[in-house]
Amino acid sequence: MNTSLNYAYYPGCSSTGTSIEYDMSSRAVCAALDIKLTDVPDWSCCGSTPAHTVDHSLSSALSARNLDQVASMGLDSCITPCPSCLANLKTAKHRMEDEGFRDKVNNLLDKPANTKIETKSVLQILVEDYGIENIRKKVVKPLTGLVVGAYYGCILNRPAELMQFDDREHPMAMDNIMEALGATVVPFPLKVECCGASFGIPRKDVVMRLSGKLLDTAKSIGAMALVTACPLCQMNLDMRQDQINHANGSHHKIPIFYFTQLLGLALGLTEKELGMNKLCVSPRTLLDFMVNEENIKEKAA
Amino acid sequence: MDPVKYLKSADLMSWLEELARENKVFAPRYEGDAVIFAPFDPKQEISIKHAATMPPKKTVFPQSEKLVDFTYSKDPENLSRILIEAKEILPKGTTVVFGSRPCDVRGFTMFDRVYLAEKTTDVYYKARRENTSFITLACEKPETTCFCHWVDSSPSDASGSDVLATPIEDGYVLEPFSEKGQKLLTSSLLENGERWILEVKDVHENAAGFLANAPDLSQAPQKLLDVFDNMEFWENAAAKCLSCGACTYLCPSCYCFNITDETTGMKGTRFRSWDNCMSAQFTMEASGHNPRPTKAHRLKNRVGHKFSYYPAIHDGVISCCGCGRCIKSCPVGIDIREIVQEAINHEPAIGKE
Amino acid sequence: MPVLTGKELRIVGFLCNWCSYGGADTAGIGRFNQPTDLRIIKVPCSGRIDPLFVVKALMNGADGVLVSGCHPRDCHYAEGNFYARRRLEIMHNFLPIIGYEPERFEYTWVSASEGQRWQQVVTSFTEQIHKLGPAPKILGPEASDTLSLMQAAL
Amino acid sequence: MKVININLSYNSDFVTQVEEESGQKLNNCYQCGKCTAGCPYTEEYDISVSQIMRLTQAGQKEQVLQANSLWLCATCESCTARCPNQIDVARIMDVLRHMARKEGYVGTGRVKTFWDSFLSSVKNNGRVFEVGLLVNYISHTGRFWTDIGLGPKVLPKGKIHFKPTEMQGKKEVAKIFMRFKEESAR
Amino acid sequence: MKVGVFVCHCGSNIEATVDTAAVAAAAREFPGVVFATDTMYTCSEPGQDEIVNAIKEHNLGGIVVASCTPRMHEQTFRRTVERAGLNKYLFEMANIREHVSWIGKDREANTNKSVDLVRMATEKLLRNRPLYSKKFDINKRVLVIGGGVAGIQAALDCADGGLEVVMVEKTSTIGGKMAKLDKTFPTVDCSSCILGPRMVDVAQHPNITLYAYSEIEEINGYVGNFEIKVKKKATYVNWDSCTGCGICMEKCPSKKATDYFNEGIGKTTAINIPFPQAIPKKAKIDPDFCTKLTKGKCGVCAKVCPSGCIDYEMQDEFVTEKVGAIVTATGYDLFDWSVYGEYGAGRYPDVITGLQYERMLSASGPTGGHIKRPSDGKEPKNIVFIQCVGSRDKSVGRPYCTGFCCMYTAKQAILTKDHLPDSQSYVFYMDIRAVGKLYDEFTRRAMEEYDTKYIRGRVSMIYPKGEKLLVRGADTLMGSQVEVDADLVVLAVGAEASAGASELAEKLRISYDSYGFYMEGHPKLKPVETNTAGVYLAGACQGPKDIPSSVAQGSAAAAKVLGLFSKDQLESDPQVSIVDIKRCIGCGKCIQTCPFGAIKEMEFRGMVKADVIETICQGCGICTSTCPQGAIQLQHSTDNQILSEVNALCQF
Amino acid sequence: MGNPRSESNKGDQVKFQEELKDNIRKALPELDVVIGWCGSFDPLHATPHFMRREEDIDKLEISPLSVHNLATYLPGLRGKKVGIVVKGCDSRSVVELLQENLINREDITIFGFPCTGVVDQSKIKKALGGHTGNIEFCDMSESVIVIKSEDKAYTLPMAEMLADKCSSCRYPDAVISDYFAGEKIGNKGEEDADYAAVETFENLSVPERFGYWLKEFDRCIRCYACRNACPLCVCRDHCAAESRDPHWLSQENNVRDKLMFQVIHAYHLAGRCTECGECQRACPVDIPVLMFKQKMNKEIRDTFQYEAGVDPEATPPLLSFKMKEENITEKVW
Repeated sequence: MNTSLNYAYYPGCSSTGTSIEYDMSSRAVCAALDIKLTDVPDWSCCGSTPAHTVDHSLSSALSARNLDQVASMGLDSCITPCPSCLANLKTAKHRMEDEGFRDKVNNLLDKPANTKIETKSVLQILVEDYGIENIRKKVVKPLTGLVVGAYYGCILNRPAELMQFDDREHPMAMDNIMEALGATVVPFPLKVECCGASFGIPRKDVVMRLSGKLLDTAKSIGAMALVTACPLCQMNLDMRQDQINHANGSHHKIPIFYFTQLLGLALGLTEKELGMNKLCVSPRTLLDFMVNEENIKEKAA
Repeated sequence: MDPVKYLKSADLMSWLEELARENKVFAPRYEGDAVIFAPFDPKQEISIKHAATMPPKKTVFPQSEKLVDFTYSKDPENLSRILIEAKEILPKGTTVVFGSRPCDVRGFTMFDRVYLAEKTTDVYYKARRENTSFITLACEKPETTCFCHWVDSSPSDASGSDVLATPIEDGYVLEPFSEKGQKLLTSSLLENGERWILEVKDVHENAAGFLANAPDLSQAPQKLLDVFDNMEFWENAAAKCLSCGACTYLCPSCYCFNITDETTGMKGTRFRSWDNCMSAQFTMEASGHNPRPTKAHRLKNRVGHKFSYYPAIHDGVISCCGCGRCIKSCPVGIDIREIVQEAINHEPAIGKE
Repeated sequence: MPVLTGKELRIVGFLCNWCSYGGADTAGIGRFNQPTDLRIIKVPCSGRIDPLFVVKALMNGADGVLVSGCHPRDCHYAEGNFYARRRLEIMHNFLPIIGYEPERFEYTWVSASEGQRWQQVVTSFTEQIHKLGPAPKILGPEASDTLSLMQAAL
Repeated sequence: MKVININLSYNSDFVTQVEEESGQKLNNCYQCGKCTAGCPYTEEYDISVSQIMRLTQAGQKEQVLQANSLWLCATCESCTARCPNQIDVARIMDVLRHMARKEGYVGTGRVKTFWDSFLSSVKNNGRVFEVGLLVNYISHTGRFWTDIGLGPKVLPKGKIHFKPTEMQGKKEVAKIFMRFKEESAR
Repeated sequence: MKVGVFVCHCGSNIEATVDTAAVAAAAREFPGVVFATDTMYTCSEPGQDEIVNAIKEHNLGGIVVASCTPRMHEQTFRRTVERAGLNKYLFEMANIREHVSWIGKDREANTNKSVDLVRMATEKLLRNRPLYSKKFDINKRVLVIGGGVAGIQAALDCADGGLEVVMVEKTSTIGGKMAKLDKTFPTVDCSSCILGPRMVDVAQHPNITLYAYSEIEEINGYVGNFEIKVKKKATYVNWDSCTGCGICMEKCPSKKATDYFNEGIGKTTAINIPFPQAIPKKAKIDPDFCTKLTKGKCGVCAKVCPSGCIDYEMQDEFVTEKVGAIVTATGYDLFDWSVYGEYGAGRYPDVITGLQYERMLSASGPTGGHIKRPSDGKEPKNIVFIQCVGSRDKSVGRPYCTGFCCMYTAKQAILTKDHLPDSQSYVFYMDIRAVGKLYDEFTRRAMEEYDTKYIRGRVSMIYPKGEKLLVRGADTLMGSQVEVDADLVVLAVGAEASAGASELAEKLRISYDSYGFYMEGHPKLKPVETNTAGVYLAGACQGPKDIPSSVAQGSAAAAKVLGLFSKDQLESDPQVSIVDIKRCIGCGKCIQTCPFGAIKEMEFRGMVKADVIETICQGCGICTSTCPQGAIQLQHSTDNQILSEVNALCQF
Repeated sequence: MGNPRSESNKGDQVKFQEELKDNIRKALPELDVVIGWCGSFDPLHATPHFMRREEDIDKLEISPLSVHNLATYLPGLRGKKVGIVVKGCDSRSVVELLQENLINREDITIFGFPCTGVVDQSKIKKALGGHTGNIEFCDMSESVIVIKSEDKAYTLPMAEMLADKCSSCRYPDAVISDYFAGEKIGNKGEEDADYAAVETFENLSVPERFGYWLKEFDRCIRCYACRNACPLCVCRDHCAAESRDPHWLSQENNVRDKLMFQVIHAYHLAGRCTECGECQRACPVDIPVLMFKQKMNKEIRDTFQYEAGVDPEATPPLLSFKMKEENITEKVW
């Protein structure tokens, strides 16, 4: 096992607000696994979807500023928990390899952009650099009894040529992690379907329909909970679950975890460290159930 | 002859520059680690302290020269009818070579007997020979490989030269040996040199004094003929020969050439280039037969030609000027002096069946 | 012999008969537009190509030389391109010592079916040569003839 | 229905511009419809994505840039991921959006306003300030009831801050936006 | 040499972008050229006559034709000059069509380039020498590789024509893909009823030797005299005594073996005969599943076999066959559709291939001809057919159209209705390719009479929804997304070159395209020849083909072989290497590098020299580029000839 | 020629020199000739020495002047029983000739000795101010060379006068021999060859490199001593340089053809050259022709991990191939 994993860490804007528990649990899990994270100094917003819908050079310039901050750390790569940030940072690097485009971006910047910085997701480094088998060894509190579906969202591994991670139609990274943590993983057929993304505010109806379908499907396959790796997905499914129920006449009460939260739990971290209390759909009953199941199992043993 | 002139060492470059105004001037200079006669360039240092690596043979007998440019043209009415227009390329302009050594220039006298012969004058050679003047430097001290005195010459031999320059303290005494030479000595940089004539003589005698006694080569022509059929003798002599052309191409008195045509499209050129009797292609016949099939045969020819066959038809003059370059530059140190002497001393085996 | 001044550079192509010459034909049949600089010399096999042909072409004034044969394992003569690959690779890497950019000479594999690949190879190789500009030409018998011209060019 | 004269209405500049800015070749599209088949937003679209592709290929600029669909694409990449001709459809949608924005076509105002609010938040703070973004959006749309129901749910979770987080380089970020505005004005 | 130059207009093919008259005018200035003209169609009869007349009138010694590629007409013009009394190697071609006029529109540049190409050809021609062929004996036996319908046709035609045929088939029965089909389109007649008798003919033909369950190990030699090493893979059953009674199959306790013949629908026994009509009808053991071979336990088959032919110790065996020609009929394989994640990548049991469906439809298949969902064995009601899976799809590296899927899908839709009258079939298609006699009528019938719903659009996703599969596609004609709740999804999976095709091509020394399909000699004029003399193609190994085309090609290949063997001797290509004995120093580098063993040492006046065996030399010229002193020269591509072309192009 | 023969070459070398002479004495009766070195026209030069009779052996001298690679003579003596005295580097040429079947092992008797290096005449010439035409005396020890020339005495450090190939020599002992006189120094074939000079040269700009060679080859007289001194130029009388069929080169004195010849030479030696340096040493006008071959060898080493003249059973890399070449990365278009 690589004992000295060391990364620059780009938290992304939502880490300070709506996805604070993702940030907390990511940091906690990495600390527990001896993975050293150093925050990218004075990072700024990557521009997210709105920027690239306005202009590609603007979007890349916003990312480029951050990539340059990474370079100033003397590093050539960074990681981020957020797929949207990931997509932006990766796209910027990739597109800036084209000279003409780079010139356009440089026109917007104080100093020429760095085109060497690679970005990976927290999920990717856990799977590829740290390794599932090593995670399995670290499990102290298996997620016994938990039946969970893994929902990846649309841009974590698409487009495949750019993201270079996992299968574009049937990603397995989180499934495998959950399996390693002792949970029962049910194949989630709509792993890469869109949840409605950032349309929650301007076109809530769209999110209600798309995220509603995801929750319906989760229920139909018997998942007690879903795990996600994306702040937007999590927000749509968790924070808006009541709105969805209301709009669609459904009665879901499905906890939506960040995979890092469940991972932390299995590693023996406290619920508080992992921000379990920040979830809108309370996982309380489920968490208690798991503890109970584990006790039964131990007794049986 | 006009009076002898004196040139201050300090004025040498200026004088050469003067000469270069009306002539193409060649002087020896370093190219890499070799001293080569190259077009005079006032910005580049000349090197005249010792004999050059290569003699100035190229100046009169270029390594390769265009003899004729020819063009084919077709009769537009009948494309099978081809007209050939040939243009002889005769060298133009005058050349002055400075810094040659007596042996270097004496070599041309071997050429002269062949190429300037009345019935078979070589126009290309003649033109160059006549347009080229040699300001030869007398040698102050011969080298280990020098043997000009074996072949009826000396470190101050002026034969073939137009001016003989003898280095004395701070300058050169310049003696003209031809009309061309006299014409070269008209510069205002030169002063009368009569008063140094005795010192010149000293330099010459002193140089000759360094040379050990020369063996008598009068027997050489006959002795070499005697060993003509003794292939064992020649195989021994040629054993270490590599058959390269270093000896012949550096030899001031080797004058063999080859003629080839190179054609591209409807144009072509006839070249004459140096040939080398040590090469397997030399005297190769069109049939593929070669009367001199081995390097022993070829070395025999080289030594024989210089010390026996040439003297036989040119009043006993040995076609070697004793510069020693073939010894010094031979990659395997073949010493022509040894071979000639061994031939002279060779006792036919007695009682052999 | 005239190269269309300003438009073309002199590019020589050595193509094996079975694959690449056919690939160039396929490109023609498909009407895949290509720059006009390249002239093709057909040889039976890339293994027939003495790398010295490449040097000869460059020294005689070519600005670029392209060799193309069958893909490895696809040689009509079983082994020709395997030999070619070694020999051409070595010559390619040798060229810089003489003072030619190695990019002036490339070798590649194009099969008879790969018309589009051929178009791409020709187009990008021609671009590559135009980027480098004309190769140094050795003029006249004496080095000084060329050297003074090179000096003037700098 | 409108009859389209194909040669007269073909806007070749439009086609060229889309191809250049997206780096995609429109003629590669053979209208199999797989993009539409996989698009989660087809239900909301006025013109399906494969038809957008067809109209773009056919140089029907007006019709394309007027499409509401452009503003409803969430860049989920389903179309790009599955296109048999490896066309980056999502990128073309992006480019069409840029063009629509520049030329003043604003289909679904709410989406654009939301995006604008988002960017102005970044411009002012260097990072997204979620409350500020919401306030800005509401003030531009007058949709006061937007997510008001979420307040009581989220507020106690400590997820909402009423002040933006401070960062030093926010001027640098603002400059990027400024220069972008200048560049676009050219 | 007096040279004549003919610059062809090729109608407007060349003339449109090349000033042929100017090229001819320029050629008049070239050395040796005494006659040059431009002609409309040089390859036409008047065009060729013009060459013949010019040779006679101007006493020409060599001809340059600037026209199309030599692959097209070099042979034509060589015959022309031969007709005029010249040696046919005193001829050169400049390719100003494929390499000039068709790839650029700049008339000035094209004309200039054409002049260059003619100059090069002329310079080379001036160094050409007359070359003369040698005759050699041929072995009039033919090897057919592959026992599918194309191979069977080729073998039977050759055998009926009196040739001895050796057939090598890699599986344990001949019949190929066709043997797996239930019915054939557009006649909907029984596949095995047509093919079966032909298979029996192969087994019984006195002229045919069949090696089933065998592979080509090595191919040496050249046209007329190939030597083939065949690997007979171990079957663990002595086929000389096996009667095909099938008792072993009945008793074999290991019943979980992959059933390759049934495309994995169902399982078979470890010792098996693939299907009742197999030819040869012999049992073989699948060593991966036989417990006797994997664990050393069992031995039931040996006990029950009435003729005692089980041999667990059997090893692969090699036999050598000598033949004069080879017909390659290795067919195709199905594209590995599991790359389509959006279709489940094989995760969903009720998403199957068309060929699996075919086995399901077949009365002799694993379901006895009943259509059942593999997941639960239930009869499906809604069946979705998806076309172009692994066809016309650049993203999976298969941009070509397989060509026959449209037809078999229509056939399967029709058969589905026959089997399950209450069912409803849906076909997602992009275009319907129904080019052939009665083909379009057939697909129309599927729609008109069998009420198959054709939906114009591709499917983007299949995912399980309860017991059903949700198929989400597009109907581009409606412009909308559509969904079907399907019970069974059948993928019309496209064809790709059969596994191992490229390795075999390397042994055969023939070329293949980037997909692994074999290259024909000329796309129009030599559809069954290859560029290697004596090797012919039949069937889908050259590209996907339906049954009639495969059969036609099988017959065509046979006709080519019969034509080749109509002479007793063949002429060798004289473009071979020759040693200049004077220059050869006997270092043997040429011997070391010759891939054909065509150079041997010989003694000449006590010295070692190289010597070329003309009939073995294939004319590659590796020796010439290896010989440092240029003593061995490939005739017609000598150093001087190539240098003259270089010099014609580059003169400082 | 009556020049004072030096009393040189004493010290350690004498011991194995006598042992070597004994070896030769033992073997000579079975041999037609044994090739070694002896003194030459001045004390600073040696020359190849063909020993046919017992008394010839006395003249044998091994010293840092024994520069010539005598393997050059072997192919020409094919059919005869030949003994040859070899330095480490020379022995690699013998290996190469054996590998290419240009000589028969059973006809060759190899006499090896521990070589401590040979001098580079041009370095000495430079040290002596550019003139070695009047050498009167020369004496050598392991560490210094003492020379008297034109009444001046010079003491030159041996290490600085050694040929470049010697200062980085990895094969001081013959890699193949029948007799070995003296104590082996130890070969270090596993170490990498030193191509620093080539690498430095390659750092020059493209026109600088091109111009350099034009200038250097301008003085070439096409004597082909480089070729003829090369032990692996086995075409000899049939060299492509002077042939009309194939007609690679014209006989015109132009720098293009001179340069082209050097490329031909280097390419024909690719994977065969052992860098004995005889080409460069033989050049009468001191053109640095070895660098082309070194560059070729560097590429051969980097691409095929092959070094010529080590294994008589090996095949030169350009006469063989692998289906998959680990070190060849083809251009991607």
